[in-house]
Amino acid sequence: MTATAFGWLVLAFPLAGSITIALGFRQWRGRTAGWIGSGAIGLAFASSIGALIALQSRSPSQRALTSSLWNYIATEGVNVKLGILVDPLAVFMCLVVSGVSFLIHVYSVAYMDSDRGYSRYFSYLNFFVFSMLLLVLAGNFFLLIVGWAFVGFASYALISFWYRRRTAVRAGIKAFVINVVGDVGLVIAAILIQRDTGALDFPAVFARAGSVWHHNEWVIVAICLLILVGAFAKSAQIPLHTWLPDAMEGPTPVSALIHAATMVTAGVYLIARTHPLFELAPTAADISAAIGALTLFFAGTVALVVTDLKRVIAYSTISQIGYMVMGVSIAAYSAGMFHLMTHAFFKALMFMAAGSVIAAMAGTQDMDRMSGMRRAMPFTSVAFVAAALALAAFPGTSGYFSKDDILAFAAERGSGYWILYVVGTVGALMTAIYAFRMIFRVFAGEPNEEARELEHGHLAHAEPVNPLTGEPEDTDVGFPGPEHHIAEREAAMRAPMTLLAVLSIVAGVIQIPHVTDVVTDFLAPTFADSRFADVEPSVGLSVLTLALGALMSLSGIAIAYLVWVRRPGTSAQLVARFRRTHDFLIHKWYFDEAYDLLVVRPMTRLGQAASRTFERVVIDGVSQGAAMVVRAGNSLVRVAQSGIVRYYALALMTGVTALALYFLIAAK
Amino acid sequence: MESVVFFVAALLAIGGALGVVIQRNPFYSVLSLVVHLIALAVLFLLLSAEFIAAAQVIVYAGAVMVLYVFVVAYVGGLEDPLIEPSPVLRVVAPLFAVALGVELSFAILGSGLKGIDGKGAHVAAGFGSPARIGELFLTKFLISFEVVSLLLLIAAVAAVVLARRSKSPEPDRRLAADRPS
Amino acid sequence: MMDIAWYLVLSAFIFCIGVAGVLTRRSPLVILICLELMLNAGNLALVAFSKMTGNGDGQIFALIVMIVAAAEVVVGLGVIVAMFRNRLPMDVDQMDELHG
Amino acid sequence: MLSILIFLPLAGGIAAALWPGSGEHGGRRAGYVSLLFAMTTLGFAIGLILDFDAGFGGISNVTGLQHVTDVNWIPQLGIHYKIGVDGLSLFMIALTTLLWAGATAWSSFREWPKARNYYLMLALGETAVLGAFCAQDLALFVLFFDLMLVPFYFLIGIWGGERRVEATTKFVIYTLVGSFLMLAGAVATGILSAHGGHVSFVLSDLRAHPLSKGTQEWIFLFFAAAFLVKMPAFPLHGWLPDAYRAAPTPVLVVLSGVLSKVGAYGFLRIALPIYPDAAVQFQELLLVIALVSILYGSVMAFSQNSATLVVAYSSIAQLGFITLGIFSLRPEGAQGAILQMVNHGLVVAPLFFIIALLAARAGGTDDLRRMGGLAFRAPVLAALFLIVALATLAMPGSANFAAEFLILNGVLKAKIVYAIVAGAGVVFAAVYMIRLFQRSMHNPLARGAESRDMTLTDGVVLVPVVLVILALALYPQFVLHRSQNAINTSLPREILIIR
Repeated sequence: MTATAFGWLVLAFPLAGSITIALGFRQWRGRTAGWIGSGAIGLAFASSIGALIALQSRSPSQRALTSSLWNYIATEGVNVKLGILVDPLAVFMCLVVSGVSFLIHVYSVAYMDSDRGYSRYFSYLNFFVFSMLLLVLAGNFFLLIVGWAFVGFASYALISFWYRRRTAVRAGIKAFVINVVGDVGLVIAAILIQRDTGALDFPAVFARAGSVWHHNEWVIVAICLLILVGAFAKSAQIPLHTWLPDAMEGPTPVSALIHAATMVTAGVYLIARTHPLFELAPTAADISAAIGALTLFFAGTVALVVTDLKRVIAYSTISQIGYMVMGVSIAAYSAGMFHLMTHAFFKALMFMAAGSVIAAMAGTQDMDRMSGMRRAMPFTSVAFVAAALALAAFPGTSGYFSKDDILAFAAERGSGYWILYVVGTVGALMTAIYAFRMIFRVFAGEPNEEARELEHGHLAHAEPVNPLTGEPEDTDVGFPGPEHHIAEREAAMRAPMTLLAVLSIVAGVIQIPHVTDVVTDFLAPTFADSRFADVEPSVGLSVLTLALGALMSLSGIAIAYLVWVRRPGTSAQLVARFRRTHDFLIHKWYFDEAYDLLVVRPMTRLGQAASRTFERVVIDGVSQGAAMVVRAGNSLVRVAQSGIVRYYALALMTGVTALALYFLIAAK
Repeated sequence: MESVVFFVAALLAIGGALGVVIQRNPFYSVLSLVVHLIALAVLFLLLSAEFIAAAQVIVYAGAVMVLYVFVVAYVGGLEDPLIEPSPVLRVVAPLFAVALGVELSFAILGSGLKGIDGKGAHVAAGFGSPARIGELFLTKFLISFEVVSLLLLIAAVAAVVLARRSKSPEPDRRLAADRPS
Repeated sequence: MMDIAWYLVLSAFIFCIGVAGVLTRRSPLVILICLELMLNAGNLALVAFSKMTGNGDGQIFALIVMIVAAAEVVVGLGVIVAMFRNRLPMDVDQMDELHG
Repeated sequence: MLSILIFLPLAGGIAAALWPGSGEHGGRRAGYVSLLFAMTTLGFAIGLILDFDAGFGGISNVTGLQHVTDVNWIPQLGIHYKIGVDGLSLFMIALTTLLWAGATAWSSFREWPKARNYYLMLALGETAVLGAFCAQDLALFVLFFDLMLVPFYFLIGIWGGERRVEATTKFVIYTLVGSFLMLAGAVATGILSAHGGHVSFVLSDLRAHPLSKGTQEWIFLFFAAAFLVKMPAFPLHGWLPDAYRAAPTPVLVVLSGVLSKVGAYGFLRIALPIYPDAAVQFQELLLVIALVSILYGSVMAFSQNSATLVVAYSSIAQLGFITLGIFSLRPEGAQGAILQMVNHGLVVAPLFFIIALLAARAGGTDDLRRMGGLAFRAPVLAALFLIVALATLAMPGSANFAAEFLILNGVLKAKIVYAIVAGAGVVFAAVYMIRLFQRSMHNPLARGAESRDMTLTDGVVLVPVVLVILALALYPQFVLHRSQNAINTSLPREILIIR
């Protein structure tokens, strides 16, 4: 089979799985739906491997294959086919997406077991994987946008999965709308590209780009900025990041899959995919890199103070994606993609472990109430530590190599890019601090009530109350379900976590600078046309960065240890000392408030004002004015309308007589 | 000779018409109308419209008037006060009638129509005979003929429906299925 | 033989008498009869014109008017009978449902 | 052949009105008779599509008209009974028959007072709309266009909900003014384009003898006013909220699904081909109207509490997009507009049906504040609603998106600024549609609301339409392919080359 045939299979399995689960939602008993979903994704992963093998058997310059089904839109000046592009980048993404998805599906089979929306959940989840694979396999901008919007929808549907929670519904709408903003940016970019190059297929566009646009011409810069709007909306970069923390309203495996491992990295993929355009528009690329750096710093600071466990991880995700965006924007494509992969491993793992903890806490996510879970949940704590080590870039772990790869590349670009290097290094320190802040606060210390109960074998069971609003939860539709499932008791949860823990620790070996470089070599055909294809950090810079990274990581862990274990009161003192700063951070730099003030409220006001004044005065005025004229005439006529028929007859006669008189006179 | 007949008939026609309006008892009004109609039939004959004259006598003076008489008998001789209660109508109505009559006369006499000063076209012997009328009806005016017959049918049905002893009308239910308010 | 104009003037007079009747009488029955007068006046004019032009169209027209009049009488009398049945006053002035 | 299509519904309506049987039972039976005819008409329309010769890239026969009937109807006035289909009208006809079949089916499953008259009026409406879509003679078009008003006057005025009299009055005043302007324009066109010769209202004749530029301009404005009222577009939409609220659901479906398209169709069929110079002259004006309609409709839809009104105002916005596409004066924009007309008809119909179902579940009100959490025991309804809502907000992957993509494509090539502002309209669409869906389906269960799934009969009406939506989402080229030829012949070449 050819690579493209495998590509279509990759798409077909999750879609078929989603439809099967959806149509038979009344039939599936127990965990059937979950296993169907997992099986579909497993097959997709197998097909991805098939595509990989088929692709590697070709010569490097022949590794971009296209295939199309039928004409989707073909008319004057527009030609869109339902086509896919299978090249190393797409296959790389397919492997990461389907692989991680498969593991999370398996995890969900157990984790979501007592949820009332079990079939719905897996149908959505399979649909999400389909959409994500469509996104990465799309052979043209149109299909990319379709996949782009589909994942946005799947994300929305899963965020408001527990749809009777007001907070979940609100978070869903927020995510959806911000994602649509991104979609529109992407759509306009695609139309501009189509206008200038007359094509939407990636190979054709990239081939013509150099001859159509001048270097750094405003059109191409505008196109790239519009693409960035799409990328930033999906990847939760400033200023379109506000939806991601709220998206934690969804079930925890969803957070792991969509809002950590796969979908949110789509922006990174997009920039990598359209790199020929960005290299034509260095201004846009630099803006993108700067925003990536800003975001990683911003999210890192917020992650230091937030106390909701899942939100800490969410801000950590934003921050890590900042690294990736920075990486692909400074042409460190393979480094960025490598970080994407390792991040997928350790962040998925971290969410899985967090999910287990949250289940043990009967749905509570607040770190203030957690403590000393170490002994009650040995497996979970080990998994969490493995993930945190990788996140904190502990020397030797996967995150260590991937992040430092990006930073080394920034250093290699030199001049202004050193700023990015510095910010990235500071960010690494903060990453280590907040990663271990979670560890120390959740697992270290005296066991709390739930932990003690669990040590005696009783899983906590609380009346579910929405922590944000205090409303009692409507458990009819699932959340948080009558029962919880923790990793210690479910093999289906343990297996994927074990695998991911191993990967988080050791996956770095495939890309040790100047030693293995597997990812770089694999992706090389895709980025062969890049101006920076030959740029590679020198050995000295790599070593320097790795050393500095190790230092930052270790000192970060040390600081966390000091603040939260050795001297437990320190954080409270710091908060008291820097109250202003803390407020600023705890309000997430006031982004939500600003949007509310600048966008949401004016819109609502405008609409209401329009229906109160304009609609009533002007529009109704026109018709009511007409009606008033009629009514005035009516009241005049009413007088004449005596209802006495003979008066009518008289009036008629008067008219006839007058008319006859007129004719007589007119006829002289 | 003809002019004598004309004047007698014309006077009878006007007299009959006036009688209709002036008689207080509807029964007398109807009888006056009969006189008027017969006078008109005579005038039709003078205008060589034999068939119409016959129809006038048979249909109008015969059938229709019988109908009137029956209704008057059924409803009863409702005496109508001749004194008009409404002052406006009492004064204005005859005034207008007279004014209109004068105007029309002026219009007729002053019109440029050449024909009205003559005796009319010289017509063939069969003019106005039933055969001629029937031929016209079945050729040139076929559609009018059909439409009019339909009208008569409808009128007949209508009369039956109107005069029938009516049941209480069905209440007018208005419900808008499942429309939200 | 008389001029056509005479017939026409006669027709105008009858018509005006009919008008006066419609306007001054209140009994629906009499009003109906007065309408007959007006229609007959029209008929007279039509037949006169038919004679003037020398073709039968006017006569056909007059016949159709007669038929229409018959229809009108039938319906009108039906209404009157219905009014009587329903004990409505035999006075058009008191039937003012059209009052706006 | 086409005449049968046009008058078949009317025959059905008359048959339904005369069908024996009395009382409720008779009304039911009248409904089934009417439904049978509506389905037959739909079958006819499907046959028409299958039979349609798409041609290749505009090199088929010159006019592209098929199944032409041309009878010299009123020779004295130069009015022909000329009907035919081409790519412009083909899918409008299909949409009309489909939605009317749906509306009739919906009606026939319910009790109606004076059911016979109701079905007669409904059928008359279909005949009028089909006539307008098939007419190839200006006078005939005007005739059918005005004939549409009659049944809808009664349908809203008699079978409407609250405040139906006011609603009808407004509707009639607005539409009549438009119709009169159009009538005047049509007569002027016929007479002036004859240049003293023989008057003809046949569209192809009118195109062959264009008017002078100054004349075109005022006549164009007359027509534009009539069409914009019918759609309706921003400053002329005063009749819409009341009429939409008062109209019974099936009437609402065809009113918003089909009648609004007649206006847009009129632009493509009449205004652009016959008054090309004026269309270029007023392009900017119409684009601005379209844009304001989009933004205004969106903002209003966003702030309404009545679900019906949310969709009503969203229609204004959607029709704005269609106008935008038409007046990009580019083939891809116009094609997008045609596709969007079909799509909008397809989505708005199930939306209104669903709102009726929701209202029935929320205690008889379509107030969003009294809905919530209805999805729970209604998974099928929720899924259908979701699909339709996503299609409405032009989710990429839906045919609506394909259409908007083409429209934006056309506009962007013509006037870039408008395209970018219109992009904001896409975002707004997401906001108000998701709000509609969430407010009704999600959130805690509202007091007095009851969550239950739809019945089989509702499904019979809804599912086919949703299936068509899905099918078009997979293969919008089906429509585009067949309409391309017509667009190329219908849009005057000279307009396109000016750009």
